[in-house]
Amino acid sequence: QATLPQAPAPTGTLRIALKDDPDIMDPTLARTYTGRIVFAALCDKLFDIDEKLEIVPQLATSYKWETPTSLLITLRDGVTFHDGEKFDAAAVVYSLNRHMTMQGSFRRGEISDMDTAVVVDPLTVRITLKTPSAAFLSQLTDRAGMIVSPKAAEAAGRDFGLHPVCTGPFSFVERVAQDRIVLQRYPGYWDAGRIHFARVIYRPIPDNNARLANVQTGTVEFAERMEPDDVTTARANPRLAVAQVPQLGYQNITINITNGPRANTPMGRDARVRHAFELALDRATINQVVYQGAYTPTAQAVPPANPYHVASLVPEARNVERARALLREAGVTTPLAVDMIVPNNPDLRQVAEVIQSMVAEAGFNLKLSTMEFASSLQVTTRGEFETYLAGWSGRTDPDGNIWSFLHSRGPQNDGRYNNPEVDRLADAARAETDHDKRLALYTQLWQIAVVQDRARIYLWHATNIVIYSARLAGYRPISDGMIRVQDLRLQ
Amino acid sequence: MTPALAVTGLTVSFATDRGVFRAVDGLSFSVAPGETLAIVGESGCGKSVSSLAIMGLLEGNARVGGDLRLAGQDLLAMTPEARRKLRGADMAMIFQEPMTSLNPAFCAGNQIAEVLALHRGLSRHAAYEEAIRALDQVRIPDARRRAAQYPHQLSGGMRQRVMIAMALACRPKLLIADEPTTALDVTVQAQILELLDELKRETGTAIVLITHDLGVVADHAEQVVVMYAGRAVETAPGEAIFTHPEHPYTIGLLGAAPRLDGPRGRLASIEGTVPDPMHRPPGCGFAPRCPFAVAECTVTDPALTMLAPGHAAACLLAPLEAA
Amino acid sequence: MTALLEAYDLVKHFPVRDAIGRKRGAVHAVDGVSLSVAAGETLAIVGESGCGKSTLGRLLLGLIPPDEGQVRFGGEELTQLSPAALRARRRDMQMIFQDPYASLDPRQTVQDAVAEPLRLHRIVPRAGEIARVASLLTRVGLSPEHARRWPHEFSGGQRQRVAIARALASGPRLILGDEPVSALDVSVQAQVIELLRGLISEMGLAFILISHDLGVVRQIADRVAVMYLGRIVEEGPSEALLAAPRHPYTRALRAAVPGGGRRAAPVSGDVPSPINPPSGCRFHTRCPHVEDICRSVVPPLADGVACHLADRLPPFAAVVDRQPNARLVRLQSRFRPQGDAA
Amino acid sequence: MIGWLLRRLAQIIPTLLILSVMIFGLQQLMPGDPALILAGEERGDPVVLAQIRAELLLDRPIAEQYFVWVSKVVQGDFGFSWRIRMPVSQLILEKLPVTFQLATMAFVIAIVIGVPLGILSAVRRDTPTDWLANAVALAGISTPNFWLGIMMILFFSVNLGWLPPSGYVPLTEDWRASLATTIMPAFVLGSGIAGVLMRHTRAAMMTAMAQDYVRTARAKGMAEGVVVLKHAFRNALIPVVTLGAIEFGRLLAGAVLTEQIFTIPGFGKLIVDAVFNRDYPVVQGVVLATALIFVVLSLVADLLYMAINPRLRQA
Amino acid sequence: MNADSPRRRALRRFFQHRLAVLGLVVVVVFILAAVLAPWVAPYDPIQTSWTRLRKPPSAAFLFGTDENGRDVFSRVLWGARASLMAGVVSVLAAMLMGVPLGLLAGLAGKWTDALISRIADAMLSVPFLILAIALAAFLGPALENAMLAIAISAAPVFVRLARGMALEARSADWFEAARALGNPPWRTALLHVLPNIVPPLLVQGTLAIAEAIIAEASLSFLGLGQQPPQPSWGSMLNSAQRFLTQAPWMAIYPGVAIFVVVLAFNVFGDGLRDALDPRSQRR
Ligand SMILES: Nc1ncnc2c1ncn2[C@@H]1O[C@H](COP(=O)(O)OP(=O)(O)OP(=O)(O)O)[C@@H](O)[C@H]1O
Ligand SMILES: Nc1ncnc2c1ncn2[C@@H]1O[C@H](COP(=O)(O)OP(=O)(O)OP(=O)(O)O)[C@@H](O)[C@H]1O
Ligand SMILES: [Mg+2]
Ligand SMILES: [Mg+2]
Ligand code: NI
Repeated sequence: QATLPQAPAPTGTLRIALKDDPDIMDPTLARTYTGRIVFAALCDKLFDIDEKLEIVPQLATSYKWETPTSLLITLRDGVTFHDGEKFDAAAVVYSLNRHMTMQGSFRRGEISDMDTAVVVDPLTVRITLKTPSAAFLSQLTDRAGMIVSPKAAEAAGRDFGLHPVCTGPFSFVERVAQDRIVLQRYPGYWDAGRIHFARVIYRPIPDNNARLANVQTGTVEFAERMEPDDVTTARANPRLAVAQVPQLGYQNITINITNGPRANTPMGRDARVRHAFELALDRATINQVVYQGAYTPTAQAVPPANPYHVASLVPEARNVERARALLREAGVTTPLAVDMIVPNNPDLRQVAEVIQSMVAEAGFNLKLSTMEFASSLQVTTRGEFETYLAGWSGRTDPDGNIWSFLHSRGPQNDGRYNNPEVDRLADAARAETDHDKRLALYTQLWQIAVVQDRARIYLWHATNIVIYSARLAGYRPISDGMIRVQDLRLQ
Repeated sequence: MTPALAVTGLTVSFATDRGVFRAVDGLSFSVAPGETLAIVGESGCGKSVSSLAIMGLLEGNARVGGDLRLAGQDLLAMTPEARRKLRGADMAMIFQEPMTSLNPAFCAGNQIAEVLALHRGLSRHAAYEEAIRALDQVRIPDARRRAAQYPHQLSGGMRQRVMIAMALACRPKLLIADEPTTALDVTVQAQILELLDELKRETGTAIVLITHDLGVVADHAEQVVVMYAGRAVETAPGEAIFTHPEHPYTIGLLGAAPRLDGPRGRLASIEGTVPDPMHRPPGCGFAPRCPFAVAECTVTDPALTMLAPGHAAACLLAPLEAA
Repeated sequence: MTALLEAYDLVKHFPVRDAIGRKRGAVHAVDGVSLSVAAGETLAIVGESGCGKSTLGRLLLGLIPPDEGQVRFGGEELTQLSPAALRARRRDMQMIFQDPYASLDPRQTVQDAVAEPLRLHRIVPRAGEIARVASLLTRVGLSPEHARRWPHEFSGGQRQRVAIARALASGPRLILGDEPVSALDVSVQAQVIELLRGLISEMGLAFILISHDLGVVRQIADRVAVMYLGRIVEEGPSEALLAAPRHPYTRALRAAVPGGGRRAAPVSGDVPSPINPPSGCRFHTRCPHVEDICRSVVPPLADGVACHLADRLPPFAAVVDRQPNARLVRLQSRFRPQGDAA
Repeated sequence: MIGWLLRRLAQIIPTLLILSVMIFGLQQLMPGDPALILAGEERGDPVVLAQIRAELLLDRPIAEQYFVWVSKVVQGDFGFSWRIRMPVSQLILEKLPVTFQLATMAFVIAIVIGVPLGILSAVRRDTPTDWLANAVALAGISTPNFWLGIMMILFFSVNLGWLPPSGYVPLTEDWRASLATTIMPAFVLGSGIAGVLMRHTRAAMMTAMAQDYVRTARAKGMAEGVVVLKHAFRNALIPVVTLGAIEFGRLLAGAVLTEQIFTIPGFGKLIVDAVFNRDYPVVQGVVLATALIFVVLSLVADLLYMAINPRLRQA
Repeated sequence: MNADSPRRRALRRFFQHRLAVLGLVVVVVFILAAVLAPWVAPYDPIQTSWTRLRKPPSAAFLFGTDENGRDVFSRVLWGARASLMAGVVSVLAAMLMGVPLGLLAGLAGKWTDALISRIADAMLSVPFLILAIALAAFLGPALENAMLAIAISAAPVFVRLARGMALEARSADWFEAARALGNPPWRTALLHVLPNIVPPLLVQGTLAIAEAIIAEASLSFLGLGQQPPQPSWGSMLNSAQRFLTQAPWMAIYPGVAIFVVVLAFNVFGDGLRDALDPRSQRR
């Protein structure tokens, strides 16, 4: 019996510098963006997305909408968990139910439309929804679609996150909080041929200068979420490569419209005042001054790369004259004092200063209060703010960027913007699976929420700047910002 | 015989924030080996400054002039390093405050051993053994145990004895004792002075004893220098200063000490205070306080003039009431 | 003569604690002392360092509470008074300390220092303070201009005058001087002694003098109490006591005063530690006459002396001091203010 | 001696009690609902919030929270991190050696720089040497740690490539690598403390140099160097030791910025992240641990006094 | 005795200390710069310009421009206001809190001492950040409140210092003398003990100023100190942190300003201490 010469088991370590320390490594309980980056090597999902943000198979090989509320998913055969357990329909159902029922689950909200998940056969699962949902499938491309080993999860209970067991290319070795998360290659990975490292080490290095220094000196191979300023430095260095990946999220100014007494200001009451404020802004200049032009100015929540981006909706050009006129029309006495809460990152603080100086010309006296994240969260949730310079990391499906923020029942609608028509459109778009119809609904929605009501002032879509060793090949820049370890190799 | 110490025309001036002033002005005396010379005078008259000048221990703002010879060697012509080597070996000093003059961080034995190791080149161990002998010599009972104790564990008298042992450890030619007993109890004071006398006899060390207690002078000194405002106003053999003082200041001083016998009467008190060294009046420095002063005293500054062998006074009127 | 200040059986022990704070014995600073002072009388307390003189002084003025015993001032029991009442009583009893360099607050001008008791006891209105301080300064032989100066600008004798002026300011009935002249050199000491003596008789003050210098005591005191390790060992009129001391310790003190020519030290050794002091007569460790009884039985203070052997001791051989010759006496008399004899 | 130690150790308990009450009080004052943070992007969902609050006892009165916490701590249970679910005791044990190593190295560097400078400037008082020494020391204090840190990384790591720019290797794993990773942050931290030590050493030395026993030492004929180093310095050490203990204690939890720049996983960063994430069990546990070390340090300082100052050895 | 009044002598002693005078001059210059900033600053410190971002120092912009095109020199001048306030006022406030408590602990002894000392110990181990965030939330973010937070966290050191000094004072003769005169305890503490412990407080105080100025930087980063766009040296350093390599002048000039001020305060403090000490005998 002839044995085929096997490719030698990969050696080498991939070291990735993260901007911050992930939270708990349990797909059901995890909350942070950074955590998702680690999960990308640790836990496969039912589906993945590609460069064009289209849904592609991963643990599932295909899916079929039997009815608008019934989804049939076919699973990949021969997949095993890191503990050697077999991956099958029962595991999928277990994981989905765990997301739905586990106390403190953060996935429940994402898949709240799900009614039941049942095993059809070992490789087929049927999911029924309570209502039709266009966004549901895309949730399965993220943490909600990660399948954990039922045996390990049962055994560990709530401490599963201390030693997660999934089906990804790498299995968990150890974690030292704030220092490193170490993963090692899982030899039984179903797609092992695309894995070229024996280990991956994630190191949280919050300081941007330090992250850059680390990738410059070669102590890490990859650094994510760098500053636009670093692009020049990296480009000048032949040992480094740079990629600028457009992100799924956005930055905006949230305005308190009806949330408590602080809403009762000209800004809160009168769309013309908000419009004036917006007209005083020059997004391109902000982008240029603070981000070296690396970001994409916008007037909506959906980035251009997304098929639901409304191309016709472009930011209005700066027009201070008109802004003044609008203020006069609204009958406010200038300078109009407006408060803005600013997170305490240095770049956003600079943005705020730029905005402050811009709107001053139109007659706004913008007062900035920088706040650390936890405080600002509480203040804005309680409505103790006038305006808030806030960001959202973004979701693949446009609904993830819209509904929560503009629907009157949206949990992240901090300004309590409330327009029944917008509610109706958001609900309808949510259920609509036809691309063109859905895009039309969103076009209409923006017309009301942004152009007419000026509920929020969208500023830009950020770009994730990643800097990595020029020897590292196979990096696929995808807007979700994840670092997919498949095909990555050192030359 | 060369004197153990010969001081000629010693002047010390200090540069201060108020200007330069002379703390010691033309002081001369000499001490023979085995002899005690006492310097007496009011507080601030320059006793300590003179002794520190001899030792070479004055602070940086002091300027020393005149001629200082230790057993014939010119001290002021030496390099600081050479002078340092003399200190502790050929000339030693004990200070007024036994409490603060010993380093609280080291045990008594080690502080003595240090000198021995330094000047006699003894090993640590040998120096320590020698230190114990030195303590024994200053009549400290149970010297070995005491040597291991720290200054705070010793009484004032003990501490002063440690100081003396330290000073005498290298058999210096000269010992300067700056008010060695002022801080001690009377009964202990007598013991210490007696000890110094004995040691002097044994080792032939010359002693300069600084004090303002005339009783001490009478009992222990062969020679006396009375200082007033930086100058010697009278020098005399120890006895003569009591039987036949010539300077009014000395006379006042003698009368100011309360006595234990004789009639109880008012003390002689020298009214007024020492002149400000920065604004020294012309003439005799003591004139403003002197009950004998005549007009000329405020004009002419008297020089020290010999009145009898070994007895000199700086007073225009001396000898007073020649008898 | 009625007593102004009376103390009965005063005891003050300072606990000596070991590492964990357990009491490991006590400093027997004052151990059963009774005494009294009448108005216009000067009492001296003499003894060697550490024998408890200062502690006794503080007890007498109520600055620290006694462990046992009582202090009556003008018939009033000090230990019973509230802190505020006691503070008010300080107007009548003042204190002068040993070290004139340390007892004046270095950052207070003379004016403020002397005026402080006036303010504390609201003796004169603010406006009158300057005049009052000026008169006090004049009284102690300083000039009113000195009021504007800081203590460090004075010589020791001048400072002690300031301290005396401060003590006099509230018009006390009793002054306690804790070694008021020991830190001064002879000529200044004489000035201050003369000043104190004058003020005491002039103002009819009761004065308690704490001192270790028998010469000074003799100059000022009417009565002397000799302390040794917390106890009074001998007490009596000063002239008589100094001329013929009866207790061996007093004799040693008397003999140790220099000036009488070279002689052997009267006693050997240091004062023992007041922690666990010697049993019986506390002087027995140094006493040249010691007998067995001295080691075990505490001698009571009877007939002015606390010594078992008081009646059997050889008569005191008065050490004769060098006598000033006639010329010297004559010359010295020029230094005494006019019209003054004994 | 042992008794004294016991008594000192007993004092630790009230300190820790006061501290824990303080921490709970401050947490109450602090804005930012931990539940909101834990809820992350689901913070708008009242069900999620209620669930979190119930799980973490956040819906109970503060007194109850405190007593639950204290009764667990007394049993050695510090709870677990709300954010990453790791046991707080594990986090503390993990970071403690790191922090301790860094603090010790920083302290050694501070002593090596600060103390000699302080002595020198006291001895050469009012000379250019003194002025220079002061300028160096104060430069250490006033240079922001992040600036010095980044400059050192740029110079020693990026330009010269001598030292790794960040990360931490435990001493037990590879001591050379460990020193290489900690030397720069230790220097950054040490340079600031060196200034403080220098100023206090200078003051203490000036006092000591004016003492009588220094004159005695000179009268013995000791060389000036010996007088200064043996006689004066030993006595000047006392205030410096007190201060050293405080500064060392501050290093434990206060090295955040430096830890951040050099990515050293120590107490400082742990606590700051915990504060920002309102991860209260971690905050409480770590503060308690630092306080414990802090009081132990003052104990050590007191023991050092005794070594230096024989007067304190009895009673 | 010299006829000069002691105050005049202290003054003269101070003015003879050349370095201390230099320190004073520098401090005064900075205070003047802060007060006169509106008139002496060449540019408006908050006037942004998108055409001159991060320009290196030049004749027009002595210290260069910052990330929003503002003149760094003008901002350093204006920043002196917040930073000097943060440095000086908060240290004064810390002394105001710490010193009386320390005196109380040292003089009262017993359980008062135990309580105060334990609280001070506990406070020393509360991380600055927790205190700052909690207080700022309680009081609202503003420079004044940041100063208060700095003051509170700096106070325990002064408590310890004052306590130690008070213990020492308690055994001094003049302390006993003050009691014997009939001074009530509070009066003894305030009128006698306090003036005598000034010198060590000066040393610690001038050091604490440096720490306070830097602490304001971290607080303004948290949004608790000087609010943007108003400058403080600390907040300037914060924003410079992103541009350390590209625009080093943004960090260097405020950094140098801090250094110079700290140095000046320290030599000034040294001189003052010597001048106030009646016993100091210096040339
Ligand atoms: N380093 C110095 N700088 C300036 N003046 C000094 C210095 N040392 C001493 N003096 C002054 O010199 C004078 C003489 O002082 P000295 O110490 O010799 O007096 P003394 O006779 O020893 O007095 P006492 O009996 O009080 O010890 C005093 O006025 C003193 O203030
Ligand atoms: N507050 C205190 N705590 C403990 N011991 C004390 C205290 N005050 C005094 N002592 C001790 O009590 C004893 C008597 O002290 P006191 O000061 O009364 O002596 P004294 O006779 O005044 O001595 P001196 O002549 O040295 O002033 C000494 O051993 C002293 O150490
Ligand atoms: Mg002297
Ligand atoms: Mg006393
Ligand atoms: Ni997220």
